[in-house]
Amino acid sequence: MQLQINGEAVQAEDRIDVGRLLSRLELNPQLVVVELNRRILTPEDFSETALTQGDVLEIVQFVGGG
Amino acid sequence: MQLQINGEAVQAEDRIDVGRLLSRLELNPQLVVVELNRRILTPEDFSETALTQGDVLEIVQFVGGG
Amino acid sequence: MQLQINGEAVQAEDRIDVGRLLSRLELNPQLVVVELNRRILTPEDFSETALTQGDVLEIVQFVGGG
Amino acid sequence: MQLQINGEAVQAEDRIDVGRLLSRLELNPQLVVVELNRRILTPEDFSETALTQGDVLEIVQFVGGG
Amino acid sequence: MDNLVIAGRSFRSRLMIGTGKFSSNRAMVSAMEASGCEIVTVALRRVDLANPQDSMLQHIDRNRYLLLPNTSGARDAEEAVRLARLARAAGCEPWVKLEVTPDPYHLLPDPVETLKAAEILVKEGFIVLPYMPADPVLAKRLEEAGTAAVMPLGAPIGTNRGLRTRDLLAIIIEQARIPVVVDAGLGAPSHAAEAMEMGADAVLVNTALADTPNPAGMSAAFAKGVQAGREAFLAGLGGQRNQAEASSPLTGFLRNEG
Amino acid sequence: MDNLVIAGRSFRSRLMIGTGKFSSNRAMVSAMEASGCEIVTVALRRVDLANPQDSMLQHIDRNRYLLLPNTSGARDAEEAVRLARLARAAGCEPWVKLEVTPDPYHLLPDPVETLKAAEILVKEGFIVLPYMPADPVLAKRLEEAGTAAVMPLGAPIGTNRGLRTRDLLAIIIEQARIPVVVDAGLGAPSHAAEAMEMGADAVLVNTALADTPNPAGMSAAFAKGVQAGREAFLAGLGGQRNQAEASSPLTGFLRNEG
Amino acid sequence: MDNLVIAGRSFRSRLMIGTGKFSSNRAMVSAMEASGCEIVTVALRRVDLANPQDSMLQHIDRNRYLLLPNTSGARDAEEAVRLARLARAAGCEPWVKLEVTPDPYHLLPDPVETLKAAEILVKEGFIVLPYMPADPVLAKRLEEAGTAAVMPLGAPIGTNRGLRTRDLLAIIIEQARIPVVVDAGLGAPSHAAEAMEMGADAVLVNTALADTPNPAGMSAAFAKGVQAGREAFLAGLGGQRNQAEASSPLTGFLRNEG
Amino acid sequence: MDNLVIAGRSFRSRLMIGTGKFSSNRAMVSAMEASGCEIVTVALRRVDLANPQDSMLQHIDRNRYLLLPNTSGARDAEEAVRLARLARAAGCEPWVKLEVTPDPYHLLPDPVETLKAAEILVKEGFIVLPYMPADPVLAKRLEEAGTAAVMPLGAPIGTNRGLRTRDLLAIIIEQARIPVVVDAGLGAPSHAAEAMEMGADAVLVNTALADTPNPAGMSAAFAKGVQAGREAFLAGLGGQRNQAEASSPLTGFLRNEG
Repeated sequence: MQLQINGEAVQAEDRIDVGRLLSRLELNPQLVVVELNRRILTPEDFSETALTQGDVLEIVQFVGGG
Repeated sequence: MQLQINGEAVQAEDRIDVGRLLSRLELNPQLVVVELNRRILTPEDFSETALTQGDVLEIVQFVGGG
Repeated sequence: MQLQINGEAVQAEDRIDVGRLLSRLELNPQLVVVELNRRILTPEDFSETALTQGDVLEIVQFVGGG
Repeated sequence: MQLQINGEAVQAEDRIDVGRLLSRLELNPQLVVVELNRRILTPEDFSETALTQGDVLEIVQFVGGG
Repeated sequence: MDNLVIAGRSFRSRLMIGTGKFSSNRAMVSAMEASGCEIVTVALRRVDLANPQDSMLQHIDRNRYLLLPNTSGARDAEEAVRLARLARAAGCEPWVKLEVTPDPYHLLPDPVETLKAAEILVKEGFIVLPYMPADPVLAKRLEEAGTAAVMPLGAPIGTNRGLRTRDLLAIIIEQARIPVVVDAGLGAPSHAAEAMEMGADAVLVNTALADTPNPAGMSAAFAKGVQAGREAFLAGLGGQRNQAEASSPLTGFLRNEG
Repeated sequence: MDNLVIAGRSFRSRLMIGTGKFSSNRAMVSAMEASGCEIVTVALRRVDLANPQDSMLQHIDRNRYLLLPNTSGARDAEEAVRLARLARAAGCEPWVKLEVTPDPYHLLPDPVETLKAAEILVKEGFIVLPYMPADPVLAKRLEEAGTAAVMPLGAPIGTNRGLRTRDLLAIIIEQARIPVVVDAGLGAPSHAAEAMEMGADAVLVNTALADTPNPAGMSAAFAKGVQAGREAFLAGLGGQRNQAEASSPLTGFLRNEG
Repeated sequence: MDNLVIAGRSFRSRLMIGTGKFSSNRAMVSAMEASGCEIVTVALRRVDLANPQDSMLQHIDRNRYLLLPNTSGARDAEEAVRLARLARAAGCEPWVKLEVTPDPYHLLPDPVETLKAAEILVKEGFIVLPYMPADPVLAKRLEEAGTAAVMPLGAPIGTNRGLRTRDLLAIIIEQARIPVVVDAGLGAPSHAAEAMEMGADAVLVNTALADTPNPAGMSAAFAKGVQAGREAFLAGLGGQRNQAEASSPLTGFLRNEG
Repeated sequence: MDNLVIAGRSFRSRLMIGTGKFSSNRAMVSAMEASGCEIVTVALRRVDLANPQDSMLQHIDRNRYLLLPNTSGARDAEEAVRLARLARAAGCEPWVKLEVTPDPYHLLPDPVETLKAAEILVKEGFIVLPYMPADPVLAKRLEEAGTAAVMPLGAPIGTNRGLRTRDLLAIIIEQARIPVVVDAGLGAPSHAAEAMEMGADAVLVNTALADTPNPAGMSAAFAKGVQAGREAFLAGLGGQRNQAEASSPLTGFLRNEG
């Protein structure tokens, strides 16, 4: 199925959950924040949140800023 | 009857109209603006507007300002 | 005899030497500088320098300054 | 003979006077000032002043300046 | 002709003057005439019933000067709108210098209420010239709201301190597509000239003209200062250098170099 | 009439201009005419024998402009005196703008050599206007030496930075009994206006007039700036305040106070 | 102890630092340590899926430094609120440096959207420190909206120009009942010291620390500058005089006065 | 170690302090100690025979502080030389802060007499630190005359106005091969820090330390300000920009650009 992550179309296996998606993307769940269809997820939600075709995700992290 | 003009209580004869009030107050109707109970009057209205007990008037004019 | 010290006329006994003059004036010879007739004296000179009528002395010391 | 004009060696005919020198150099005597061996000449002197071997001249004029 | 154009109306003078604080109407008029101004601001106040003054309007030639009523005294958008409407009812053209100054001590403009009032007044057909902080983002928002100009402050009103908001005025001028009129704090012709050199379209001056032994003389001086700055801006000013540069030639000296 | 008087000679204009660095004689003359100036500085240089230029003198109306030769290029008093004498020999009146600038990079005046040269030239009957650092004590010493004016610098020459020596210029002006002509660094009419507002008697400008696409326009702008500053000085400027002061009345608002 | 207290939390250091633009995480950490700061700002950005970077969080000791997430990039209140919520979800304490900068060129704050976002975030329990124009009226409105501090700008961000909004900062400080943190434009320790001398409660610096060959050295220098300014403010600075005043006695000279 | 070296002698502190105008010797000593200074200036005056004061020397630890006698009160070179000789006779090391100030109102230094006195005193073996106008050419001439340092003024003494001669100080610093000590007018730690950031080698402060409710606190503040400026100078300050520059990344926003 197709997801939109950070503005880009990304192919992912059906019914993948957010936790697995992050490991596929080699991202440390402790160090990112995930917004699914404009709703912010807590780390606890990651493994229980299955994604479906067309879901829109924002995955953000802290960077240096003034 | 009693009117409130520019924040002060003023005694006036019953049913006086605005035009007559202005002349009583020795004010030039061409040089002031009158607001009656928060509604702005045009000079034409002055003579047709009879006042009643408790009316609130603001009578303003231009002064020097920056 | 009369001396001029710091611009003022001062009476002193004849042939007084500078050292004695300073003690008369209750000044610590270690903490002042003495100029006699425009010539600077060293502390050693004080006791050997006898003054004569009309001598002009400047006696100065350090004060706070920027 | 050789003259030094404005710091440069210049060949000129013997006994040339300043007036003639200026015309040779195509300079308007009204618009320049001439210093001969550190002495300033007046325009009247020009034709009467014969130059000799080794004379040092400065020929200057006004230019724009602040 | 290098005219100032506001809301489609053309003015030869780029100096607007405020009519407050003059020692007499005569002094005020002499300043107006000497300044060559075409726009003068006025304020609205309650008539003092105890002793009504003759109106200063009688002293101002309405054919020669555009009256620009201000909303001074307004502490929020509602009061400002009310004053603007009263001014229009007084027979003024619908021009208004919008002022919203909640703080009576520093008399600085409120950005939020000023924008709110501007939006209302523009809808009601007013030609709005808002007095504002030297805030480039607010200037763009007022422009988008349809104001005819912006009037950022150079320094707190009446201080005569000049362009204390210089860096931000420069950005406002660079970004504006409507006239920028620098208002408040201009205490000397050199201040007005500097504003114009930066590219401001006009300036408004009051205190410096009222608060002098010679209002007419000072007004003539400001008029020249504004014109000087404008002409320099049009001619093209050179930039500043950190290193000196000779104004006389660096060759041809009376010595033989090396 | 508010004239500038130097060495008993009276001038209507308080703007002197330097003739260096103009792109052409035509540009120079257009600036002179637009500025309304009556005094122009010039420099003396060796004729280039290889290709003699026509003299700029042919372009300057000597009846209209007083030629003020400078001693630019002089590194000490002796060189300055020599240049002054040459200028006089060229038929100029004995006026000289004394410049002694040993450092070719910053072109700043040497206080000691300038004073020494001034003393010599005054004795020789010159009317001496010394370019000098903004040094109040030196200004008094030059005045005592008999100079006709002092020309303290606002900023290093050609920098266009304005009155970077403001505080010291104010003291020079306060103490001087001869005209103070602010020279060097004036890059905009607002700078010239500020100098005049402070009480300077005149200013000299060159780089800012030569170094612009429009010398005539810029010169006219400076002329107005100088006049603006002068008139403001005569009218009497108000001081700066740290606290705002309303320009509209603080009473008669449309509300009932307390 | 003279501590900075924001929202009831006490800090020994009055220097906050931004973590942007450092050449490396090592340089950033060295600056943080040398500065003695206790509050550091960070930004939120999308992970680059193509090449995920290791998070800078791993380099910051959360027990030592309070992370102050900013909302940089937000063009309006809604975007700012969204970023603040994401930052909190990332496990930060609910502190936020509110930034709303619609203009990508000058990055100046939007007064209206900043106030709107502040009202929302305060209601949601955030401790809000808004970056704002040097606008005293807006500062009061933000204070009334419940922000924990205000962060007026000294000059446009990254310009290193110092306190170009000096006069207005002074009014903000005089009126504020919450801490005033001067942010943006501080390019040298003298700028930070001046802000503190004026009575600012703290300053935030980033560019000047990141943009130097020696971030640790510069951070130590700023720390001293902040402390110097603070101590001078507490000791009580003398005012400026226009007239000189001798620092040595004016009597007792070696001469006999008339 | 980053020491200040004058005439071959090394100092850890770059803050010199003047001992004038303190409310008491106790206050003076507390300031000296808090400042960490190693050089203090003193003046010479006639003893008042009517009521001789105890000497302030008794309060100054000569092993800890180098006494730098000034020639304050001297109106010309001769008086300055006389005072310097008296100071040396008093058992001071042959260091002298040379001051020649003919004008009792503004107390500004005389460039010509100062140079003349410097030449005499250097010949007599004095280590001469001349107080001088911010005059780059004079600074070079004093250096050539053999002075151990130059002490240009930031602003007239006692005014607390800071670096009003900034542009010229920068040239003096750029050209000097001897230490530059900025003296006079420094009214706040930010002023001292700015001088050091510009590359000055040291500063001398008096009025600002004496003229405060808390001399020790203010002296500690100045010490930090001097150190802050010095460290920033060594670390390398960034230049000023006219255009903002983001301190947070300009990519990775939560939106899909065009």
